[in-house]
Amino acid sequence: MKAYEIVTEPINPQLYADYVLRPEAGAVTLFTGHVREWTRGIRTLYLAYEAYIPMAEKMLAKIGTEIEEKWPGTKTAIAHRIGELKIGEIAVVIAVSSPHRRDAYEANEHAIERIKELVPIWKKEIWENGTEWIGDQRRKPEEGETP
Amino acid sequence: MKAYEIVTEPINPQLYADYVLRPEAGAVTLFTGHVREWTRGIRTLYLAYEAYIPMAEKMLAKIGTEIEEKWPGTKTAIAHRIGELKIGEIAVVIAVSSPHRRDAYEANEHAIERIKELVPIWKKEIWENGTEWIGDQRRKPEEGETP
Amino acid sequence: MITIFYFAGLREAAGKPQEQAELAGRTVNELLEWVRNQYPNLSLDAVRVAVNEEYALPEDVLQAGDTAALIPPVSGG
Amino acid sequence: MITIFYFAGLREAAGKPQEQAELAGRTVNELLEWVRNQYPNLSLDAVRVAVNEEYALPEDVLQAGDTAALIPPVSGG
Repeated sequence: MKAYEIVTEPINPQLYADYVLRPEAGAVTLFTGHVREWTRGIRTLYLAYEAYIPMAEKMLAKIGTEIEEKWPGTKTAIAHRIGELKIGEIAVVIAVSSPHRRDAYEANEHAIERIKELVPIWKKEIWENGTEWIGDQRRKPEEGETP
Repeated sequence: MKAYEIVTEPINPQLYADYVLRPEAGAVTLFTGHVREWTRGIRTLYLAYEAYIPMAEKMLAKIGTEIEEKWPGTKTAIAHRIGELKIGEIAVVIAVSSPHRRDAYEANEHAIERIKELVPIWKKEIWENGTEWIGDQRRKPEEGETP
Repeated sequence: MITIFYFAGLREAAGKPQEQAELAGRTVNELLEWVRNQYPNLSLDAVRVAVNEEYALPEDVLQAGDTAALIPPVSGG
Repeated sequence: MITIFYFAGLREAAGKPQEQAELAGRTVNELLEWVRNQYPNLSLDAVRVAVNEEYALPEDVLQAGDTAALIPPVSGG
């Protein structure tokens, strides 16, 4: 396990929570992002994630550094899974520990916002009647119709 | 396991995360509060928590209802441990699932704030040279000196 | 009869976790007065009273069989 | 020579995950121009370019041996 990693196997979130725990940490926040069955009224069968792995891991580590500068005393670990994921499975885990809880919540939420801006990972939604790479959220109906 | 409970054994946070997960939940936030070694410059050896158990469980459930009203679509589980806890051990776990992440963070943080206001649980800090019931944060030096 | 519970520092200062008292028909405020007389060195500042596991108001009236818990400032989490 | 990577929808539209091109000494902007000429129906709106795994500016100059990745809008999390 690395503190900032792209993985292909199911994520065990506890590993990341354990990694950030230290005697001076009073608070740990653990965020897990899961594959949702319904998005904008469309039923997802499963998702496929792809990443530019070396750059993605570098960007995750950059987010960690950013957080440790902005909220001194925090410690962060982040993993994102790629490949095919079923409904309910964990796509991303973010663990942050901190002496005080406020920082642990704020830093954790900052991490997921930055992941969505910065980290080269792409999600393809597979529905009953089509697939789509999600990215710019402007839907392209002709792609939406592709079987 | 109950959704809102006071427990005497070590807490397994994953149980509560699993409890709140549903196919429509895209986000799960899990907060764990841990026994910290250093507080206000004093080294804690361990903590002892006491609760008015039936009322505490009722208040935890009330916080859950409050959250589900304020952030519709969320699902919450909370456990607090009592008895003697060592450094690093989990005193409290809060799990919130939600279709969208913003609600999961906000609702989780609301839960810990409300626990600290409302739930009849008391913490006694045991240091090398004394003990103190924490509550009103006005320190009483004569109690602090008690061996 | 009503049952009174003491917790945390109050339990240690009172020297007991609970006791019974003839306070049916009296208010929560009168209960606090009674406790203050029994234990003059108990610090009741910022203590709340829960009747039957719900926070009560000072003017709420106690019924026979009620449990009244003295809740010092809480410190969970 | 520089190596160009295509990801996600761009990989599918280009029909390949990567290729090599003689673009050393050219800018990131010129690389995008080159890609646009090779694949007229590739949508390059909002595409960022990373050179050697760091986001690059349009005027950055490519060196021989660099890797240039076309990064369509990301959707992790």
